[in-house]
Amino acid sequence: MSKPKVAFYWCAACGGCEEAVVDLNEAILGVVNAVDIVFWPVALDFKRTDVEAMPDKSIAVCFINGAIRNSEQFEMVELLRRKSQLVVAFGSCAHLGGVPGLGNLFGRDALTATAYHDVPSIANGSNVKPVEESKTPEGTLSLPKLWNTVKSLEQTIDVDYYLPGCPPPVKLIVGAVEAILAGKLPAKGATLAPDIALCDECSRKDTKPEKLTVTKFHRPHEIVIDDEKCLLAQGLLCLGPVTRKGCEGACTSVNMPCTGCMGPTSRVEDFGAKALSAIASIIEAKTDDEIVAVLDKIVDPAGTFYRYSLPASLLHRRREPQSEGVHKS
Amino acid sequence: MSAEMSTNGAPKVGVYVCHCGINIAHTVDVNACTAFAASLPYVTVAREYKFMCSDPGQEIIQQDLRDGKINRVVVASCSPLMHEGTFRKATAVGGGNAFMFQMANIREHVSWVTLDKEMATDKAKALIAAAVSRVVHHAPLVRNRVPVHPDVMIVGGGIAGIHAALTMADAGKKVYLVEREPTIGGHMAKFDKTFPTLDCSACILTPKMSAVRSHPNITLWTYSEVAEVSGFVGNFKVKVRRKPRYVKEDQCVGCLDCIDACIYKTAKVPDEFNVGLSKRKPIYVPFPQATPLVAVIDPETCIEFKTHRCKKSCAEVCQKDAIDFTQTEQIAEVEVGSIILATGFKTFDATRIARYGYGKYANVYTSLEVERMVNAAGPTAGEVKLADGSKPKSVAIVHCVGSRDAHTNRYCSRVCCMYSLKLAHLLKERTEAEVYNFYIDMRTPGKGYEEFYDRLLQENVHFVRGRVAEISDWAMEKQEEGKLTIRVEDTLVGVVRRIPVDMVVLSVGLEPQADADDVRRKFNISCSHEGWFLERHPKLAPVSTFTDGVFLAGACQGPKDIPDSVAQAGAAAAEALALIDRGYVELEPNTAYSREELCSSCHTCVALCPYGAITFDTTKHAAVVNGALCKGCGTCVASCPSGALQQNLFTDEQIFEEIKGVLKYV
Amino acid sequence: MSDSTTPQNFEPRIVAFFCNWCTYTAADLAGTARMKYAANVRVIRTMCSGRFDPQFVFAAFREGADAVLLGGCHPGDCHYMEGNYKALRRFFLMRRFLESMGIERDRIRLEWIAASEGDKVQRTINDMTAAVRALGPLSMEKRALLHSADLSAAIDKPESRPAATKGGAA
Amino acid sequence: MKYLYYPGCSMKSTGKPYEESMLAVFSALNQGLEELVDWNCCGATAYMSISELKAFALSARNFALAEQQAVNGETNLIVPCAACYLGLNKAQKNLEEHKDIRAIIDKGLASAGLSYTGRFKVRHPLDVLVNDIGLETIQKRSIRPLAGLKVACYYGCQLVRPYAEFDDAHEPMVMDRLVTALGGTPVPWPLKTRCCGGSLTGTIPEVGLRLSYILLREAQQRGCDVIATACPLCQFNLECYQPKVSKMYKERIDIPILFFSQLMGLAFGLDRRPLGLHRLFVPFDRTFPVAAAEGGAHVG
Amino acid sequence: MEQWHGWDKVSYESDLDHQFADEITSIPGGEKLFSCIQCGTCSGMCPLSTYMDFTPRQIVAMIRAGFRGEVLSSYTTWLCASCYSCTVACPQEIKITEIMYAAKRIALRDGVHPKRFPAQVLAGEFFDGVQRTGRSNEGPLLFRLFLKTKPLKMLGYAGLGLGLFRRGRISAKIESIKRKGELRTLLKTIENEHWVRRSPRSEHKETTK
Repeated sequence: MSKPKVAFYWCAACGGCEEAVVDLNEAILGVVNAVDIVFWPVALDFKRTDVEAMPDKSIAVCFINGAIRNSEQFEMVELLRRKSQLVVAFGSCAHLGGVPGLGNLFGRDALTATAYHDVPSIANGSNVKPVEESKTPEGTLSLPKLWNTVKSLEQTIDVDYYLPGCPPPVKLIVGAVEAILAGKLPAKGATLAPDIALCDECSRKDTKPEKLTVTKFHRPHEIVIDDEKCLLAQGLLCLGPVTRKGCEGACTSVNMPCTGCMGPTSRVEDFGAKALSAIASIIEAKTDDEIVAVLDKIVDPAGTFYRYSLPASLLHRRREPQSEGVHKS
Repeated sequence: MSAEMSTNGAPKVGVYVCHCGINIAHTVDVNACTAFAASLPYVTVAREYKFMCSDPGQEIIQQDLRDGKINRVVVASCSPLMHEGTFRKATAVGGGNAFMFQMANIREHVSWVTLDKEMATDKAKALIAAAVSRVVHHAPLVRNRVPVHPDVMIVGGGIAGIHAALTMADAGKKVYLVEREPTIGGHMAKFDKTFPTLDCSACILTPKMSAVRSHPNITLWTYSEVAEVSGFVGNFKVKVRRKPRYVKEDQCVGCLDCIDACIYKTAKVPDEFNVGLSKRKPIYVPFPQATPLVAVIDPETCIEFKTHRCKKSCAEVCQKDAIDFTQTEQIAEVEVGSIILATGFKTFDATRIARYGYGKYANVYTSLEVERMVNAAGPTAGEVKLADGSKPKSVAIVHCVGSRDAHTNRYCSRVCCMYSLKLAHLLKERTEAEVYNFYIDMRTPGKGYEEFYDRLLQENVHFVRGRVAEISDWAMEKQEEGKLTIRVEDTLVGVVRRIPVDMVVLSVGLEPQADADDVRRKFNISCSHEGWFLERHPKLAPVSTFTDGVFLAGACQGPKDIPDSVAQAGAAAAEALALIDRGYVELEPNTAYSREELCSSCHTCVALCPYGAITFDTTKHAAVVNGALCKGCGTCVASCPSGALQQNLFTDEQIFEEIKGVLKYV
Repeated sequence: MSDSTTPQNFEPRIVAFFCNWCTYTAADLAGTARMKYAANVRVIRTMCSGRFDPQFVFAAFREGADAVLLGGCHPGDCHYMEGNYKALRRFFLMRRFLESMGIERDRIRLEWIAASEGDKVQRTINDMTAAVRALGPLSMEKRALLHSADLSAAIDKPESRPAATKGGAA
Repeated sequence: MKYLYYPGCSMKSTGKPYEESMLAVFSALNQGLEELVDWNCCGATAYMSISELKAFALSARNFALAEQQAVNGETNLIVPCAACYLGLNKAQKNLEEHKDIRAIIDKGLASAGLSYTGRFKVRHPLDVLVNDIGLETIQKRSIRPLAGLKVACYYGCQLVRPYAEFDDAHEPMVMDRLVTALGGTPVPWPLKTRCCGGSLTGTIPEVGLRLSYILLREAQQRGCDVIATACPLCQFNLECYQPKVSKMYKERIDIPILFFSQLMGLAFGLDRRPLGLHRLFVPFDRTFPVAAAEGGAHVG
Repeated sequence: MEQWHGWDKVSYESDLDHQFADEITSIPGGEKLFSCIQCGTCSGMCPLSTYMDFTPRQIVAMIRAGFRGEVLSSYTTWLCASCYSCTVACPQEIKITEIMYAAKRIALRDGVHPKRFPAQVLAGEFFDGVQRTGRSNEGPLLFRLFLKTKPLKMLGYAGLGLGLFRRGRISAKIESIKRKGELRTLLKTIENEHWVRRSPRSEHKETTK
């Protein structure tokens, strides 16, 4: 009998997830033996038409990484959804919107303006901007339409499983693949990672003071970091308490505070809101001024608490003035 | 959630909309609300009724529960602070679990505050929808019972505190009576006569004072203040600071030889008890019937404390060696089940109204000073004298000084009219002077009060309806020279009058004690704008507070005369007794709980609990909540980063659902 | 009610979280005293303002609230000693985040209202309703739930409460 | 330069001695005053009874001018006339409290090319002398202390009412403290702030003059040598009608009425003429010897 | 035989004007009129109440009850020297002085003020003077005032006038500001504003929706 067909696809993301697959090292051979990779643009030369040619549901499982932010990505994931029995949102971007999701703090126009004009290193006197269609002697060239709002995968298509992380830890990937091959999968919609926060597996776990409070926040470069002591207790804004474990403290073990790439536990609706609530609660300050003084050390709350999850958050994106909305429509 | 629900079968919600007579019905379209409720998911029964809180009203709910039509109850009526208890009970009686219930407040929060009928109905619908979508996720709960400590603490030894203490003690309860002054008796001990009966204040008070002293069930701690209160209803821990009086209370027999022996041959220190009208020595007893009759040394003025070179004649003369200069402040700690606050009031500081010349003109007195003056045991042995020692031929009594005035206190002090009438009578009786009462409105509500007013009218006391504008010493004409002239509009005649008098009595109003705010914080209760302690409900719980187990008696809750203070003291005692005799309290089950297997041991919650109810269990590697200590604020739940902590009756899920419900439909 | 949405007659929907001991009681007092105020605020009761979780605010916005009002005991008066301080800290941090999300300050308020301050409930609610009415609808709701079906609509326009937003546009 | 100075109409006529002595005293304290350029009537009381709005407008223009003129960031406008002091204060308060009024006035000012922010504070010289410059300085400067001079300090009404910006509305003390610092003896009396009759002395003399009479008689009976005033109208009423009053009440009324600033001038040892003493109806001829001790003034 | 010359003292509702109170409460400072408890402090404080036909307290009561005519034609308001004793002492913080001003303004507007007192003449003179010159000129002002009101008494005051003149405390010269135009524009613009305020009572009738 034939091996299960597997596909990988890469939407709005940095490529790290693709790396992560390669990071399987030897294990990847096992995978390759076990499965039949039918689509993997970054590694193998298959074309969209090849996928279109496949019968529906002919792909056993499709791993999609990256957020969805343009028409092409949307067409591709819809196509792959049709052709696949299982779709796994692979990595933070697909899972929660990821870093590209921070684009939702601005919107298309602002972003293009920055990228093609405002940035000091850009000389674009004639203020050229990408257009969806441009006529040339050779004919009409077209570009995918850049969306105004970045979406997580589940906000565009139906998703079966989620592999969190930026990128997903090898262990979890292997676990997931094995589960799939063995057909031992949890209920649909599950996140394929433990449902406890990171502190549980953090090397610094036992150094936490009984009563955890913060009087002043520091940024990692501002202080000499104690290698054993709980980072939060040292005044470093570590989101470990809010974040799913599974990475084995990849960052915290090397003195970098957790930034929350694994997303929240199943009990939490909105990662950033909860993180914000927890962090604010433990600061030692009473008067308005004291509180503001401590909190002001947290530059860019949005970027800090929603680094990987803005599109999947309750508020989803920055609110645009109504007028804008009107002229767009 | 499904787990929760299964414990009670698939949700079947009964919604009951109350008309509250017309209180709700006149602004909220009750029928529309009921119809709307019927259309909501999981709702199997929706009814409206005139008075849901009435027996037949409750019966409707119980019947539906018995018939198995419903397993969850929503009542849309008044505030949960009003009737939640009632309907939870009804739900339980009907065979449901008391906590599979939610209330929608469509009276206090809707019908009573909204004019537009349509908007009121919409708002009511929203609140009902919120309650329904929330109650679907309720879980059956049980109340914890904790025993009530049978002892009681009473703070304040005025007439209210005294009466409460005796009532409790006679019922066989152990009472700690704490008074900050060296003696109990409070303001009443300062008065000569009491209105309207004119019986002598001391004659009726002192027997009660000595009864307190001698009662086996009463521990009397004078010259003491409550330092700290912890715990909760039924189980309070109270720390009491016992100031040193430098005289051993158990030794002193009250012979007062020490006072005569004091090296100060004449008294030099203004006497607090006589509001400064007389002087006392550094070692003193406030007044002859002081209880306990134990001398006090005031270190501020005692030579020994100032110079350490006094020959201590007081100590020498004392046969009991009761004098002890080495005494220090003691902290006594006791456990009690209930607390009665009877901390009383202070009188208004008349210097705050410059126009009345108090402190500027020697013959302008406050009512309290005059109370002492007319008191046979007072500084003048009952004689009413002017500064120059002569008898006044005319006296003006000015009502509403520091009351009914936006610049001082807006409220009516309630007792001034009556005590002014009393003083008018006494002054007339003692001096045969012309006595004028200047009043805005004569307020004599009370048994025998109006009759007393009528009696004064007969005693040819002058009554001028008008608030005194100013009191000054400048003369317009001969007969005003050397006198204090009252300028006032006689509003009944519509003419401005100038009335020269020898003496002015300012009927000062009542104010909360200067430290009322610290006190209420100690006991964790609220107060009104003015600073009077706030009762749980102005009509239905007038002696209870929002903190269970803490009750109010007397003027600390608002201006009150003696009869009312005593009555309220009795009521407070009864409430406390009821609590003690039940023997236990049922705690709201709205406590936090930890799903220990989900805890990542991040320690965020531990520091947040003001009651130390959360500890970190190093063997379980999880934060654990002590349900007995938890008071159910939910602060830890809101900050638990991984949702391992939850709060009964306020789970994340229940609140999220409430939010959805309140916005989904209207 | 919320479909008449020109700024003048737009009726904002405001969700309030009041603590049981001070602000909720004050609201009851306002009721007993028959003080009339805007009907736009719907109160959800928690035992203490310390229970307030920013998730609740965002959820309320997503469910269609135009603003959120938080009420607790005055500093020093918290029935649970310090819950209101925790609320205050969360509030400050949350407000900074909301600014970067383009949500006006007036849409989220924290007020200390003591049990005796019925009049303050009336004042606060009237003020806030007026302020939010002037701001127009928030229309942040449900955007995160949109699926491919309505994507075309969802992608380019800021998604919005059906009728509600157009008025706000004016 | 720290203060702008708004004279008001009276200071230029009946109140001339007030202006003269005040300016003299301030410069004696090296405290220059810069007069507000092209100031107009404050809109005072009588104006109020016809059109309140216009009264506010008049005041507003003065503030607007002040704000223009305040190149060195001055924010204090010294106003010696009690009526103007009240008028300007009242306008300012109303512009703060009532948005609708503010809107109209702003519109009016704009039409005249003016604007008002309300950053100027109206200050009475008494307030400035006692609270900014300080009694100590004043005492030091008093080389000829008013030894033994019994002074009835008369504040009048509008200086402390209704706003009581710098002292009690019924029992003000600043002037008493000032007189003490000058070496004089303030005589306690209860009529400090009782109305002098105001404009009624002109419109309804039988009433207005009686009010003056009450004050004059009381001060005399308490053996005062002089009544010190802080308002041109008060001074005018109390001084100029004395013959009339004496006739009306068949009682000899004869007591000098000085502006507090004139007393200061005397204590400072300034000449009589620049203090406008020659402009008085009831002459005040007392002179005061230089204090023996250096630094001069003793505290009475 | 003698006949009884009594008169009917009852006041009929039809004689009263219940809008009057709203008119008064609508002026800045009039808001609290209705919280008056008739204690008489205002009258007691007022140094002029003894000369008034109605005491300030009665005026407040009458305004509240709608005795428009009686209030506007009474001497009381014109005897008010605006010393604010009443206002600062009122236990209900009613700004009585402002209410007096309001009554005066209305009386002048409707021309129903008592004719005996020259107070309104003074006001009028003052007003015109300031309109014209931007300043008030006491000398000419008093002069015109006496001409208008009691020419005969002039002689009585001639001495005083002369004395002031000699002491340089009064002059016939008309003081005036430079930028008159600016002031005129300002006042014109204000005049054209239709300034309507609503009484708190009518506000209360429809509470915010």
